[in-house]
Formats: sequence, C-alpha cells, structure tokens
Amino acid sequence: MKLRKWIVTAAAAVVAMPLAIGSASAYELTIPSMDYRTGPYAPNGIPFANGWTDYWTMLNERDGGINGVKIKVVPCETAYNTKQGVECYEKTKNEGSGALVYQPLSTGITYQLIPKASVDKIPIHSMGYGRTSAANGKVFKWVFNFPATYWSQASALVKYIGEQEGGMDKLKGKKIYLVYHNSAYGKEPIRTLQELSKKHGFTYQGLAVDHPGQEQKATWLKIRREKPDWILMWGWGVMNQVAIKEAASIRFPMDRFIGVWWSGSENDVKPAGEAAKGYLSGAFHQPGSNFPVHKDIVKHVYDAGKATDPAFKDRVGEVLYNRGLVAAMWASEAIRKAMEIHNTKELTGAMMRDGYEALDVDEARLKELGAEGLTIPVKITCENHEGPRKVAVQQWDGRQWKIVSDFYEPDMDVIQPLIDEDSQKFAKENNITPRDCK
Amino acid sequence: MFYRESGQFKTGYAADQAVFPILQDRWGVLLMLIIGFVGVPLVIDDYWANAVFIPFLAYSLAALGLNILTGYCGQLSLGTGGFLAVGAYSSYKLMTGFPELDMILVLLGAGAITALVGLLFGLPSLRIKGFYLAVATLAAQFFLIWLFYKVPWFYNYNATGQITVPPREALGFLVTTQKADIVVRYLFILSIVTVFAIAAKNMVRGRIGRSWMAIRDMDIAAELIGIRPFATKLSAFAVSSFFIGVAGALIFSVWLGAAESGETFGIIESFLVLFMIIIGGLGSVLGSFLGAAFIVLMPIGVKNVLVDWFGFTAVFAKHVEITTFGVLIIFFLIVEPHGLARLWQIIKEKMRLWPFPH
Amino acid sequence: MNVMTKPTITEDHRTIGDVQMEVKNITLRFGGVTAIHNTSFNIRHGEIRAIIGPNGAGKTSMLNVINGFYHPQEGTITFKGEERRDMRPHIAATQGIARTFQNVALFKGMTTLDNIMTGRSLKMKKNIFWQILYEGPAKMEEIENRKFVETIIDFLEIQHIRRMPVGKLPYGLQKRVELGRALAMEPELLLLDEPMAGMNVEEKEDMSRFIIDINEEFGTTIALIEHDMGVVMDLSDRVVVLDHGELIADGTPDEVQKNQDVIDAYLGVAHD
Amino acid sequence: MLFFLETVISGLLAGVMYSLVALGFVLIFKASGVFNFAQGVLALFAALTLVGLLSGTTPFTHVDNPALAMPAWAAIPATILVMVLIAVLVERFILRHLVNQDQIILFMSMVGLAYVLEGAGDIIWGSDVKVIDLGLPQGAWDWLLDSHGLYIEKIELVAAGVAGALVIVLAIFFQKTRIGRALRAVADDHQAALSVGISLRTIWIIVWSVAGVVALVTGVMWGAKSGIQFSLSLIALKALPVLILGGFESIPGAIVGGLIIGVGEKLAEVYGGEVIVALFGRWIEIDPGIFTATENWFAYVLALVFLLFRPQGLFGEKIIERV
Repeated sequence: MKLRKWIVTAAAAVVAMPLAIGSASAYELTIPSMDYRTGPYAPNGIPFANGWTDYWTMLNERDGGINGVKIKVVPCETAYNTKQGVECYEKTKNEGSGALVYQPLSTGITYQLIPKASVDKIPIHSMGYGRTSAANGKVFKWVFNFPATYWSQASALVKYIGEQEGGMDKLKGKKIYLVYHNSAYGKEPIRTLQELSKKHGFTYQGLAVDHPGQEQKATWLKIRREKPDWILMWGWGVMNQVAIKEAASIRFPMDRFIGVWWSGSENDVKPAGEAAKGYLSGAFHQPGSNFPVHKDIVKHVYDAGKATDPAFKDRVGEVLYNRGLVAAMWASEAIRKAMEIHNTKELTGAMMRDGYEALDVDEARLKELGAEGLTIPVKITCENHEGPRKVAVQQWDGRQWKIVSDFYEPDMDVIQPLIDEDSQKFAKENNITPRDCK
Repeated sequence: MFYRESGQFKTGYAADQAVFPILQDRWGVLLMLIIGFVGVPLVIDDYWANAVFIPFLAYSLAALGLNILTGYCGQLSLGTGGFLAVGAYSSYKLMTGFPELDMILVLLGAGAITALVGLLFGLPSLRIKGFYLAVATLAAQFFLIWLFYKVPWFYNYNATGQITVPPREALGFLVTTQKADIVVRYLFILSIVTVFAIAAKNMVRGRIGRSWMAIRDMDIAAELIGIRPFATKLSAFAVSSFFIGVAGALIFSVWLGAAESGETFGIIESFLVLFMIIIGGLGSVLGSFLGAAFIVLMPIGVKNVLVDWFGFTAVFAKHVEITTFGVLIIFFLIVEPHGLARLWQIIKEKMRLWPFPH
Repeated sequence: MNVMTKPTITEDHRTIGDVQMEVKNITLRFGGVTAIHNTSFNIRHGEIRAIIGPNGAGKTSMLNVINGFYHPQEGTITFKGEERRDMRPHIAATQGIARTFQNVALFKGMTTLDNIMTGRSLKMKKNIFWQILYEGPAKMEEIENRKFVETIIDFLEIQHIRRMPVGKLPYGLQKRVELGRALAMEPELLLLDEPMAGMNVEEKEDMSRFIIDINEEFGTTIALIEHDMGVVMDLSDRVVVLDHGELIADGTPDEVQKNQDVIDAYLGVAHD
Repeated sequence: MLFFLETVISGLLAGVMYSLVALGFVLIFKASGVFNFAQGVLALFAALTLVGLLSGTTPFTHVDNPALAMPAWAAIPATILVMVLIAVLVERFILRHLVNQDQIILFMSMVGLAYVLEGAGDIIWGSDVKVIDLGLPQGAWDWLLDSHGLYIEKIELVAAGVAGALVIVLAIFFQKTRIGRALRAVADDHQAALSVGISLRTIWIIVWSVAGVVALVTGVMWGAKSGIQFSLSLIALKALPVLILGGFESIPGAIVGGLIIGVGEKLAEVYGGEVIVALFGRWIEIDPGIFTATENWFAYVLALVFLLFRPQGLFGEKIIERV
C-alpha cells in the first residue's frame, strides 16, 4: 500500500499534473466551488459563484475564518457540463484535507455525485435542485436539498394561484400550463402538478421547450390559442428570456406567469425590459444588498481588493448572488455545528455531514449573521433533509425583484407519497436499507 | 538504430499480413498492453481513473466506431452523440429488465440495438453524400435525444428522465456503480476496448475493410468491381454503431453511473468524437486512440497547468482553455491534416533510416 | 461488311469462339442529348475488340452501358446467353465483366496490394464474424487470394510498389495497377478505356504486351477503347467505329481503315 | 382559420430569421467551398462587439464606462471594421494554409475557429446576458392585434425587411460589381477568378467580410429576441436543415428553404400533438404534450425526407455522374 501511494505521487509529479500540492502547513477548511462561469448558462452561474465565494472570503477577511480556522475555496469550472463536473469532483475531493461539502449546481452533476458521496463520505447540498426524493434522509444519508424541493415549490406555487383565485376550490376548471425545459430538471414538477390537478380539478398541460430554447414561437402560439389562466415555467438559460418576451408579445398577463426560482433572476427579465413588469417567480430568500452581511462583503472583499470578480461590485445583491451567499452561510453554520458536535477544528466530510444534519439557523441566528429577513429559518433533522419547505413568490417591478407574498407550505399529502415512492425505489435498486432515525 | 526491419525476413504471406509485421512494433504493443493491464492498475486512483483513463478508453471505443464509418468508409456522421445515447439507454433497459444478465452480454446487446438504429439512420446514405449526409445524421442526433426525453418507457417512468446504473457484475466481478473497485472497473473497460480494437483491426485489414475503403475512395469504381455500395455503407453504419453503442453503454454504466440524454450525449459529443478521429487520423485504428487521448487529456492538462502552475483563476483558465483548444485544432489541421497517426508513422520512417537521412 | 460468326483460329493460334456479348439496338439519352443511337454489335469469346471513334463519339458511354453504369432507354444486352433490358453493375461484376477507366479510378488511399485485393472481393465469402475473428477460415481465405494477387503483381512487374499508396504513383504505374485490379476479378470480358492514354512509347509497348499476354495466356476477351490507331490496328481482331453516337463501321482493322465513312469521320467531314 | 394563418405567418417570419443565418453559410461556401460552422459564433462575436462598443465596455475587464460609449452611427461601422479584421486573420492564419485540403479538414478548422472565437468573445467582453439597444421595436403589432386579432411580432417584421434588403444588396453586389462577378467566377473555377485579376486571397477576405456583416445583422436580430449571450452561437444549428433543403450554394435556396423550414416546424409543433392524438388516440392514451419541443429535430427530418426525394435540393440541378 505504501509503495502504491509512493508511485501515485511520483507518477503525478512526473506526468506534470499536480493533483494535490498538499500544503503541509496549517489545517484549512476546504470548500470546493463548482463554478460555471462559461458556456450557455454562464450568466446564471457567475452571480451564484460570486455570492458563494465572496461569503467565504468575507469570513476569512473579517473573522479570520471559522473559529479561527481559515477557509480555502477551491474553484473548479464545470461549464454546467456533467462530465467536467465529475472531473472537478474527483480533482477537488482530496484537495488539502479533503473537501467538506459539494454544491453541484446542476441536476445532472448532482445525480452523478449522489452515489459517489456515500462512498467518499462527503455531503452534498443540492439547494433547491437535484434529486427531490433526497429529502428523505433515511435513504439519502449524504444528500441535503433544503430549504425546499421542486415538488414543494410546484405545490406552493399552486397554493399561491389558489389564493389569488380566491381559494383552492376556485381552481376547479381553471387551466394551468407548464412551460418546461426539456430535460430532467424541467420535468421535475410534472408529476406533482398532475397529482394536484386531480386533487383540485384544474386542467394541467405541459409544453416542453428543447434546449437551448432560442425559438419558442410555436409554444406561445399554442398558449395564445388555448388561453390558460396561469402559466408556470421551469426554464433555464436563454429559454427564460425568450419566454418572457414571447409572453409579453402575446399580451399574456405577466402577473399570471410564474417561473421557478431558477427562472427569476435579473438576467431573465432584463432583455424583455419594461414588458417583463409584473412577472413572478418562486423564491426562498430576499433579493437586494441592504443587509449587514452585504455591507461586510463590500467592505472586506470588494473594497479590500480580494474579490475574484471585481467588476461584479455593483451587482452584489442580485437574486442569484444572494442565493450563493445564503448557501455559503448555511454551509458555514454547518461547519460550526460540526466543530461543536465533534469538538475539533479539523473537520472531515463525515463530520460535516453531521453538522448539516444538526443545522438549526433560526431568526435570532440570522440576525447575528447580519442576514435578518434575508431568508427563512432552517432546521434539519435525520429524516427530513428538505428542512423548512417554504416558498414565497417574488415579482419584478421593472427595476428590481421584490417578494410579494407570504411563504407557502406545500401540500405534503400529495408530495410525501411521491417522495416515499421515489426514494424507496432508489433504495431498492441500490440495496440500501433505510436508516432508523431514532 | 533500434527500430530496424533489416534481418527480419517474412517466410509466408501469413507473416506478411500480420498486424504488426515488424518485431519492434510487436514488442512496443506488448509493452503498452503490459503497462495498461499491470502497470496502470498499480498506481491508479479515483481521479486518474474517472477523469483520465476510463473516459479515454470509452472515447477511444467511440472514436474507433466513428473512424470505421467516417475514416474507413468515408461517410461523415454528426450523429455520434445520439448513438452513444442509444447504447446507454438500451444498456439501462437491459440491465433493469433482465437483472441476471452478465454485463458483457448487456454491452453486446446494447451494441446490437445501436447497430439496428444505426442501420435505420444509414438508409439515407443510399441517396445523399458528403455534408448533406452529415447534416442528415444530425437529424438522428436531435431526434434520438428528444425521444429519450419524451418517451418515459426508456427511463422506466421515473420522475425526471435521469437514468442511474444498478450494480451489475461481469464474470462475477462487480463492475458498475461507485461500489465497484476502481481497478476492476478500469480493467473491465480496458479489456472490452482491447477486444474491440483487435476486432476493428481484423476487419479493416480484411475484405470488409477494403470494401469500406473502396467505397470511400471511389464508390463508382467499387460498384463496378462487385462491391455493392449500399450494402457496404450499411455494414459500415451497423459496425460503427455497434462500437459506438458499446461505448455509450460503457460511458453510462462504468464511467458516469448516471446519465441524462441531452446533457450527457448532446451534439457536443458528436463533434468531440469527430475531432478525435480527425486529429488522431482518419482511417487509422491507432489514430482513434491517439485522438481520444489528445481530446480527453488536452483540456485537463491545460486546465491543470494554467490553474495549478500559473495560478490563473478557474474561469479565465477555462476561457483560455477553450481558445487554446480551438487554436490547437487548427494548428494540427494545418501541420498534419492526416493526423497524429501519420505523424507517428513519419517518425517511425525516420527512425527506420536513422542515422542515414536517405 | 464481313462479320465473322463461326469459331476461327487466328494466325497466332488463338481460338476465337462464339458470340459472348451481343449489344442490340442500344439508344442512350441524357435529357435531350442522344449519346448513343440505335447501335448494335457483338463481342466474341477470346477476341480483342476495339471501339474507336473521334472525341464525343459515345465510346465511354458504350462501355458504361455494357457494364451497367448507364441504363439505355432502348435496346438489349445479351451476355452469356441471358438477354437483359439493361445491365446492372453488380450483375456485370459477378458475371465476369471487369473494367479500367479513362481517368484512372483507383482507390487512392489504399496501397497497390490492397487495390488489387479489392478485385478479389467477389471471390471472398467469409462473413463478418469470421473476419472479426481473423485467425482460421478468414485468414486462410485471405492467404489464398493473396497468392493469386501475387501472381498478378508478378505478371505486371509491380512488385516494388506493392506497399505504396497508389495516389503517389506515376500515371503509367497507376494504369498498370488498375489493370491488375481488373485482372484480380478473373474476368471473362475485360473492358479497357484508353489503357494507353498519356503514356510514352516505352510504356505503351509494355501495356500492349500485357494486353496480348492477358488475351493469350488467360483467354480473356478484351474490348478496348484507344486513340492510338497504330496500337488499335496491331492489337485488335475486329474494330467497331462510332461517330456521334452512331455505328459507322464494324470489321477487321483492314476493312475499317479503308471505309470511307470512317475516313470522313476522322477527317471531320460534315455529315449531311 | 385565423389561428392557422397566424401560425403560417409566424412560421414565415421565423423562417426569415433562419435564412439570415443560412445566408452567411452560403456566401462562404459558394466562394471558398468552406462549410463555415463558425457562422453562429461569428454572429455572437459581432453582436458582442457592437454591444461592447455601444455601452463603452472596456475589453478584458468587462467594466462599463459610459464616457467611452459610442453612438450607433460610429459603433456599427467600427464593428464592421472588426469583422473585416477577423476576415483578414482567418485568411492569414487558417485558409491560406489549408488550400486544397479535403472539405472535412476545412470544416473541422471552422469548428476550431468557433472555439477560438467563443473563448475570445468571453475573455474580451464577458459572459453576461447583454441587452442590445438600437431602438428596434418590441412586442406585437398592436393595430393588427386589436382590430383583426392577428398576432405578429414587430421585430420579426423588421427582421424580414432587413433580410430582404440584405438579399437585394447582395444580389446587386454579385451581379453588378466587378468584385461580385469575380466572386461568382471563383465559385465555379478558381483559375477563372485569377484571370479576372483578383487574387484568391483578396476574394476570401472580401467574402468573409461580407459574411461577417451578415453575421452582425443576424446577431443583432436574434439578440434582440433573447439578449446577447453564448446561446446565440447555437443558432448555427438552426441554419443547417435550411442548407440541406436549399443547397449549400444557392442564395435563393437559403431564403426559400428557411421559409419552408420555418412554416413546417411551427405547424408541426402546434398541430403535431393533435394529429397524433387524432390518429392513434383511439387505441392508446397519448399525452397531447408528447409532440412538443420538436423544433430541434423536426426541421432536420423535414429536410431529410425532402432530400430523399430530391437529392439535388431545391434549386440544384441533377448531376450526371461520369467515370
């Protein structure tokens, strides 16, 4: 074994691909950053990656890390491509003292990493994306998808629609259409919506748009003809911008057009300009940069010249930026919890997982973090990896996004059976015995 | 000096027709096989296996398949990604439909199904040629990807259309999923690729290979000596698709473990595999391997050098990598349009004569 | 016109047999242009038959009709006793008609050896599974055919270029390789389209020698198109003369040479 | 019926957008036999450059500096200048070295070029979604929608107009100017072009520059619909079925082919589901949404089927093979 290790090191050095220039110096918390700042989805990847990275940099600069331990962010460019994502994972997982958590940022990459995570003992936080049934912590020990899944979101958005219509019973006979990206991601809400349509008696119809979605005239002609009452959209990349423009062109009322939270960023509405006014989308955090934490970031990161993307300064606080920031914030809290549980400052992936499972960020803690009201309180348990399951609706007012509704809870009567079914299927296929969460 | 054929006399046509008529070549190949089967497993780790060796081998097989169609038979195809997807999805259906089936049979089955699909999409080659055919194969690419999203039967009606590999064994060894030992997975894919490479070499040096090349070089003349163009083209489509289908099954089951049709087997795959055979060498088995090595290793190499050595930011390095990729492709096309395999041949010629230049 | 119909022994002791191919009333049109008009002639076993005529007379089109590449609008082709509306390339190939081309149609990316081996395609029957295995039946078949090909290589004296890609060979050698590929088919009827075009005197002599040897040693019937009248007159037993797609003369070299129509055609006298 | 008309009109107008992309391909293929796969990226690059100049973005740092912003009358010629520069570079560093190579080699070099331009575009101008503001009209044509209930997008009418004008300008250029005639000669015979007294290299540069201008127009028109971003480069894939339908060398083919593809795929997407349900719905339960997202492949299949019946394309002549 020793020989093999030695040969590995030698080979790595000789073939000129330094995998791990292991700094033998002080322990650092290794946080990989699966960026996608290139490729067709770069416009969405850049703000998220900046939010994620800036928060860690801010912790280092302001507090000297977490409990005195410095954080090392290891960026790796995936270009939103599954294969490059796998390469990134393999490259960064042993970096330094070992990666602590992965935020894969793509449904495709998440599916790749789920089986790897349990073998390599590194937790995955697919925040609001990825495999929905991973909410079942009994089966998916290493995967977390709080604060809410696509299924929960679909249900919450239908609740919002019901409220707007004057009650869930008013949904009967209404038409709700789903315009979705023809991919695994886009198909996520279909089953939930089908179940809900049975329950509430509305008509559901899915209209797929193929990647990349530059041309969707026919889809919108259909919508113009069939006049649905509401449209939900699971879109991604250029598809969002084109869809919003087309909707505006056929004069579909924007305040009856709701996107998933990946279809609700500044990028998506800007090309449509004024016409996008009133467009809605799901959200689990506030946009904007008026929170103390943002001020700290600008002060300690941008003004101190420590930012990876200095040109981004004016855009701090964009929807996707805040999403990256919130993700990093929860991860940092999981680190604190893990250190507390295991009473050590040198964490491993396995300890980090325990930290995530014990995560409890309430209002008070949010305030301490300088993020009061930025997002919802999160509490994770062994069996529930989805946490709070709360979704609000935000609206574009022509200049910025604003949350315009309460946070809705999904209809778990419909969703829980779906989660159980899917996770049990996974457990059976992969010979996993569900944990006992007592 | 050491690469000479003087003193090696062939005593029969059998010896003259051997794959590697020159002794040193035989030793070279043997050495490569020993390194591949014995040396690499000693040092391989997750990164090298998952990011370098397994993708390299899987893509070599795909490149080999495309090279049969494009390099040997002259039919330009941009549908490789779609055929890889057929291989992946049919292996998934076989694995979940017949859980007892040995992985080797699953691979062969996936190859056979892909061959049938390849035959179907090869039919237009009866009437259209060149770029027109290439663009027509794009129809296969887009249609197949769409089909695997749209028809739930292909992904066993699960919620999203993602397929995930179940644990399966080949000859009693677990070869799929993350639980399989990485060395076993590597050796499995290496064995499969070796067998297919030998099969390819045997085909291209025999009658069928000559028929393909005859069609490529001048289909009219070939027809007049009794080679039926349509049947020959179709056989190239079938064999090529078989190889690509097995490669797709391997990419899904042994390498990635999960796949989504458009995401994993998109149009970009078609171009990458085409790059491999053009940079490696059209109409060369060795070239398929060299090209796959180049295309798989180049981006990783550039990335590691730029990020780890020169401290570029990941994003800038990625942009530079994309640009460099393009520049290198153009550079290679200009310097040696016949690919790395030809370059290697020229080096060998030089060595044969060394130290006398003429 | 004196058309021979019975088996005859020529001065050089070759046997010229029955009619092997009968071309009857062939008319070939492309759109509005008539390339061949109502032309009939025959080719007999073992003879050397020349097809001559000025440029654009329809000679190459005639060969294309004979081996099935063009499909005439009218007429029939009888080969080996079977009468056909038109010929098909693969039928021509399987029944023993081989051919060379005006502008060498070799497989440029392949070596001399492989080019000639393609000529054996129809003789090799082992299916793809044997070929994948290679060792065993496929190898035996390969070696057997290789032996045959080597005799052709020896016959044509091209041993030294065996392993060279044909694209790089000089023109004269390419023509020879092409002849070799046709011979590898063991044809009964060999069609040669200007086998000596672009050759110097020495090369022409070599080629003439090969043609005579093929005819004498293998007994192969040969139909050739050639512009060099000296060669045609020396080699051929009988000559067909085409002009503007019409047959204007058919007979022995001597007869044809004296024919007034032929003289006019070659001198470019206007038709009326 | 009105809806059917609407679908057809939308299809025609979308078709014009496809034609616009196909036009760039045809120009280059006609003059140099190069299948320019980089045309889509060229459109992206041109549009990025224009936006960069309009908003005064500093190259490489991606910081907007309003003080450096150019007005449109200066930015458009400047962008054209950049496209000419690219033409010169392409000739100097690629085409010149690949004369007389196989078409597939030239094709792959163009894919290589696409990578180079993609990387360069990102490095120079950044990869955010950019909004182009040339005062192009947005939304539906209100009068038509209000009084007749017919929905047509203004931007697409403008695009159709621009495309039409572009074709007329190109036609005049090819028919009436000396260079244009030389370009046509080159398409037939390289030697002939030399005898006209214009070097092949000059011709390549000119034709690439013209294709660059077409790319700029394409980029602006498509960019107005979706914002300017990387995905713009993928419109090249939309042009390919148009090309096989219309032929690689025919400008009228590109136009008519584009229209056919546009109408065909709109009708398929809108009515395909209904047709399938009507045909097979009796026997099996079919989700009427099954036939959505077909726009990526339907055009290819349409072109393919067409090609099987008419291998020479729309305006091609039947080729008689000779040996």
